[in-house]
Amino acid sequence: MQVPLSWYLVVAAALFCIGLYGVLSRRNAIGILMGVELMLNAVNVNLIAFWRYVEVVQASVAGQVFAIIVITVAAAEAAVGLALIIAIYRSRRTVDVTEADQLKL
Amino acid sequence: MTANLFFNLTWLIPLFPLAAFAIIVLWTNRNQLLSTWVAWIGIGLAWILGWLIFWLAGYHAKYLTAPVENFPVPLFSIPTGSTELQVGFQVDTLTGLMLFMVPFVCLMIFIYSKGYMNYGTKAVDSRYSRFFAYISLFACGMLGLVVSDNLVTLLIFWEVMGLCSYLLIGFWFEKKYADPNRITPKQAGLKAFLTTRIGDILMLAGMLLLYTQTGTLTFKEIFSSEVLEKLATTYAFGQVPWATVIAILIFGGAVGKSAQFPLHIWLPDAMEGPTPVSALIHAATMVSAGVYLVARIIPLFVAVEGGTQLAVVAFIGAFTALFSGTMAIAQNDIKRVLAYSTISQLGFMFAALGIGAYVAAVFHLITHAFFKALLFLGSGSVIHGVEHGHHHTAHEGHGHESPEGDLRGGEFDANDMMNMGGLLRRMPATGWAFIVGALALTGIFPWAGFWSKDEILADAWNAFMHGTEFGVAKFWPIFVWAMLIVAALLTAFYTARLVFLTFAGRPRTEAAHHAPESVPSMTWPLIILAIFSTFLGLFGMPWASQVYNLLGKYSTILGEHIPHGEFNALVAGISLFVAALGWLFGWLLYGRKPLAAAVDPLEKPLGPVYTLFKNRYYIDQIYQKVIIRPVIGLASAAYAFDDRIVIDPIVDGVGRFGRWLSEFLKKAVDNPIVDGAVNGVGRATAWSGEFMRATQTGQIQNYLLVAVVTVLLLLILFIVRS
Amino acid sequence: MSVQHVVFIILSAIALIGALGVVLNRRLFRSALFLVVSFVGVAGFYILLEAELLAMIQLLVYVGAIAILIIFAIMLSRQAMAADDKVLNEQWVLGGLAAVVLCAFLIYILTRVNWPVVEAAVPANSIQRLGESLVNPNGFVLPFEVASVLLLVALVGAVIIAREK
Amino acid sequence: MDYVLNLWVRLATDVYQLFLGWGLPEWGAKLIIDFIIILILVILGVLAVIVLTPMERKVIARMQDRPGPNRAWPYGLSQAFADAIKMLTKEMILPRHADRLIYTAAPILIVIPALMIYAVLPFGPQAADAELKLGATNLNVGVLYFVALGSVASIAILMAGWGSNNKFALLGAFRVVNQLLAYEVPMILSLLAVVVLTGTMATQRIVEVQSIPYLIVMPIAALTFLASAMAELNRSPFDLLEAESELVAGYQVEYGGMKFAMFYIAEYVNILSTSILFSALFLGGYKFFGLEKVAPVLAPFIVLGKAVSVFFFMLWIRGTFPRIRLDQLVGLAWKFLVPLSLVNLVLAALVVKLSANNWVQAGLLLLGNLITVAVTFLIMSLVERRAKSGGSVVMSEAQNLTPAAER
Repeated sequence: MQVPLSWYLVVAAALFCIGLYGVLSRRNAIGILMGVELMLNAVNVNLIAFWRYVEVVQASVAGQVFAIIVITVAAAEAAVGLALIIAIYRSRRTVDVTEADQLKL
Repeated sequence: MTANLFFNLTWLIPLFPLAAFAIIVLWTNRNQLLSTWVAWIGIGLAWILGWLIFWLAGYHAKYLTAPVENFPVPLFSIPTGSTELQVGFQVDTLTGLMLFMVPFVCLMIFIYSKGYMNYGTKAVDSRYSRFFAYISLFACGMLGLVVSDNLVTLLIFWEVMGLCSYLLIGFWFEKKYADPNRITPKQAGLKAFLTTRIGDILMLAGMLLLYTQTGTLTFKEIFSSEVLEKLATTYAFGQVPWATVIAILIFGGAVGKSAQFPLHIWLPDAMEGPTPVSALIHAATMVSAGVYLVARIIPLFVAVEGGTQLAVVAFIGAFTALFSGTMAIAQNDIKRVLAYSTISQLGFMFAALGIGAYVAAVFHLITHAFFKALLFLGSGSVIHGVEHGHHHTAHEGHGHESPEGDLRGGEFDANDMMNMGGLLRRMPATGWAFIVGALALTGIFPWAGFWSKDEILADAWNAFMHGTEFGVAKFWPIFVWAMLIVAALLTAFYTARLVFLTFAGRPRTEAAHHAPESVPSMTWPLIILAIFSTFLGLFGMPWASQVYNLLGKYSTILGEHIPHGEFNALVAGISLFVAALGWLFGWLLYGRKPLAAAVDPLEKPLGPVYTLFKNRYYIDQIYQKVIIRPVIGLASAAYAFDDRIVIDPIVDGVGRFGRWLSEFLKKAVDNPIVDGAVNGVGRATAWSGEFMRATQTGQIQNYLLVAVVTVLLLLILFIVRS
Repeated sequence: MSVQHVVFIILSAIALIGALGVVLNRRLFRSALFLVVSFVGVAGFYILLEAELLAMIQLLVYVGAIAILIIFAIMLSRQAMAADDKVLNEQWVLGGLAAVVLCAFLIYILTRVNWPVVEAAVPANSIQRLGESLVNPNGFVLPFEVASVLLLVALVGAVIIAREK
Repeated sequence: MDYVLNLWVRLATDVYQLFLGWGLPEWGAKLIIDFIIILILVILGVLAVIVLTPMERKVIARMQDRPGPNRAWPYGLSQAFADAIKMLTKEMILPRHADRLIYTAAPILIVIPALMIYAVLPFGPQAADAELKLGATNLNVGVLYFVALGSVASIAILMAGWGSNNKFALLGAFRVVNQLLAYEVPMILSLLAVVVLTGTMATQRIVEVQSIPYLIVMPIAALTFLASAMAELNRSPFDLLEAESELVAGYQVEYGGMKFAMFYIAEYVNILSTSILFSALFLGGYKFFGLEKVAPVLAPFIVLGKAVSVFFFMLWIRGTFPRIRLDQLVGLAWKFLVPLSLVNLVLAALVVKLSANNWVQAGLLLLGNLITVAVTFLIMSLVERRAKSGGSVVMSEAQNLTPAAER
């Protein structure tokens, strides 16, 4: 008997909220980035879960494609994000988001 | 038919001189010769067309045996409020006669004034071409008046003529006289304009009333029977019929323009203008316009049987004739004597109209125009000669342009007859022409004056004997006839005086001694006018009067009612006798032993009466005191009252109120509300800016938190709602 | 409770504990490692949902690339974190609260709605079909191409931004 | 005889029947069979260490004209055991301020992915519908599975580097991860070429489809894969890890005793799995000119034989080539291997589209490969000539792998 869909959704929601908490409350930029990654993962779980439970019957793979695209975007975002963080670190000697609150870095 | 073709062209007649005026004013005023020729051509064309139409109107009438239908041809319409006023021109026998006289006289005077204005000589007038422009404009005015078919255009041309007379009288506006109470041309022009203006106002009032009553101003509609009937029967202010009121009012205009009794004061002073002007305007045409006007609307006068308006006209005419005749006797200025004679002759014409002698009046108008123009041009030539002589004698002295009196004041007045004498031998052409004019004026047998003046007297006598068609009461014409007879005597006397003083005897001054004959261009017009003055009368002989045919039989103005004056030997004899008597007295006083000194032999016997005549019955002074001074006083008082008591306080008051209001508004409205609002907005933005600043912490996570919270709220909302 | 349920619970335990580890950990490197654990957990989910390709991609991309990238970043900015005593910023309470409330609501909604679940076996050639649909013109070729461009741009961008000036 | 020929399948079914006999539920029996297979595979992995380490030392020694370890038991064969015993007796040390959890977790995490790869390696022909799956689970993403696990290993290396709280360890870890990432791309591209040719990613299917060993069909792909595999394993010219002269065993510097042994074991398990995969993908797997059909029982041995021969080739290269610098290493990967494998991949895709027949495909692809090799030689000579004028580094060509010493 398959795992009911709502379980996946609940776990994904939990994962999403944990990621959200990470984003909202961590002081370190990289911590925030990790939170974002978690949230994206949660989204992916949802996508694949829906693909598996709803879309498979129509033999379409939109969910999977979408998940792949989310993964690529996440990768690109992580790369650029980290580049930015390092650039900020190099110019401000800190990675602490709360300190980087001036428009002019 | 060819006649219609030319009748259609009548509206061109006034246009030729108008075109001449425009051309001179706009282009040719620098070239004096060119201006002269333009003026001549203008009036020449008008003259040719005029005579052609006169001949056609006359011929038309004779052969077609049908009365000449007055021939209104609408040109264009002037919108007058709700109704349209059809403006056009008309031709009938009366217009024909006028078109015979006016353009020809104008042409003679135009030619004469070239010489008079010293064309080509050193002393030519600096404003030479302007003079020709003005007289062309005047000719257009007169011809227009004659041709127009309704009262409105008549009034328009009437005013144009008034303007021209003002401009021409004051032609030498810079001339000043040492003698303070001697009127300068500028003042004379103004006086002429204002006095005629009074007359015009009366006329305008009459026209307005006519319009209100009948709703139309064109002659054709006015003289339709039912309109006349309506005017005669409806009564204004209870008793007086409208026809009388309107007639008298319009006659007032004629009085003003033709210088009849109450408003005659401007004509003698108008002599300040150049002599051709006097001849043209103040002898032949303009003054006769009044007579033409009354002749044109005579049906209005006869609309009411035995109406008072005819009596008014007659008495004013007769009285003016006598009154101005007396004044003429005591005048030394040659032109003023002729001025008074003009006034008296016009009096004759109005008297004739008054007693219904319509044909006699118009015939006298035509003849008078010719010999009076002749007399004036002659006097002009005399003055010109004396002026020339004066220059000749005072050669080394002062040079001055204007031929009239010298600029420095009147030490030597070329117009004064006392400075002349014995000029016949020196100026034979002018002299003899002048004498022919004088004979025509006084009404000696073969000359025109006799036929026209006698006819008036004859009709006056008939009117007295057995009344006339128009219900003129039987007895009162006798007074008119009596006054006219005395006026005729006086005319003869002062004419004789004039002739003997200027031409007979020995020259009393050096200037007169050296007075040369005028240039030919001035003398041959005199000769032509002299010829006309003599042979014109033959047309009016009672037993074969062409004039009667034109105006009576073939004219539709009065149709058959016009009295056909048979030749009354008795009346003719009396008038001839009276004229001869006048000449006799004149010869006795002035001709027999030519005066040496500049004293008037008449002065001693008449004594106070003479001074009365000389000072023109002090009417000028009376008017000055009675009318002008009070009016000016009233005006200044009104001004004073108005200015200090009414307008100034009002204006200042408004100013003060304005300032007070702005002050009040500033305190009451501006400061609290406007400033308040503006500052309030400023403060509000500042405060909100301050308040909002707090939200920009720069912490990215704050923004994220806000975003998440809003998502939550939306979510809750969504759940709560669903 | 079938095997799947048990496996699901284990995997979700791994994922959630990993996530919590990431969020709550004081030392950054450890949270990075917990991130890896969470990624592996999620990879497990994909295998459970019979999307092996996704699982492998997840492992390859997330664990193999992004985690390492993050660790690299951590290494590069090590001095700053040496004295790292404060982990959370001032608003962590609000953040936490918001996250919890959001999670509660999401769970409330997700469990409330009955999803149009359809029992169906994953067709054998799902990977072939995925490949085809990725390059099929009326399938997802455009997003595929755009994603490739995105990666290129991100690559160049990252290099330029992080380059030593 | 038939029993012997396809011994493994018969044996498995018998055991399965046995379990069923014992009254185990079917899935239970299947589970146990799977468990046994897993056990066998793990033992195989460990055996690799025992066999391959002495072999390597012996072969390298012989190449360097020296006897190699011959003291341990007869002719040094039991050198492995000797090492193991040594390792075990070493003291378990923990560097100060090191992150204890990460430090201890690292060695474990290294071995797990290495062993997990065996699940996907094909050891013998297998009927698609056989309800007993021996050897590789036909995971249809087999190849990708292999690569993914490879990348997971780098995490473990980083943990080791960071956990040992030692700058050199950390630097070493970075260098190794850098190397791994650099060579992951050419490896994937070459594998892709194979996948494109065979049409599937399941290793079992690949071997069945592979009529001609792809080493012959696509030499470029095969050799790129071999080069990048060696880099992944930190072998031979790419073994910057153990570069004694520089980093003293890189991230393993703080590990001693059994932890170090774990790294050591992981390394050799990886070597075996990679060479089996290489033989499966490029040398025809368990096929030996039709022998496997005749005697399926020999299939595993064929595979192992090929794997050992590949290993020998690696040792051969290790013996001959000097270590290359890090920038040369990374430059070689990005500027040389990646373009080559890309070209090959394009060629493969083109050929697959052109014809369906295997032989024609093979011919065309071989031709394509030879042409590309010729072109690369041309370009190499051009670059060299220009390099003569300038002093720029010259990339070494895959075949001769000679480090770009300035010639």
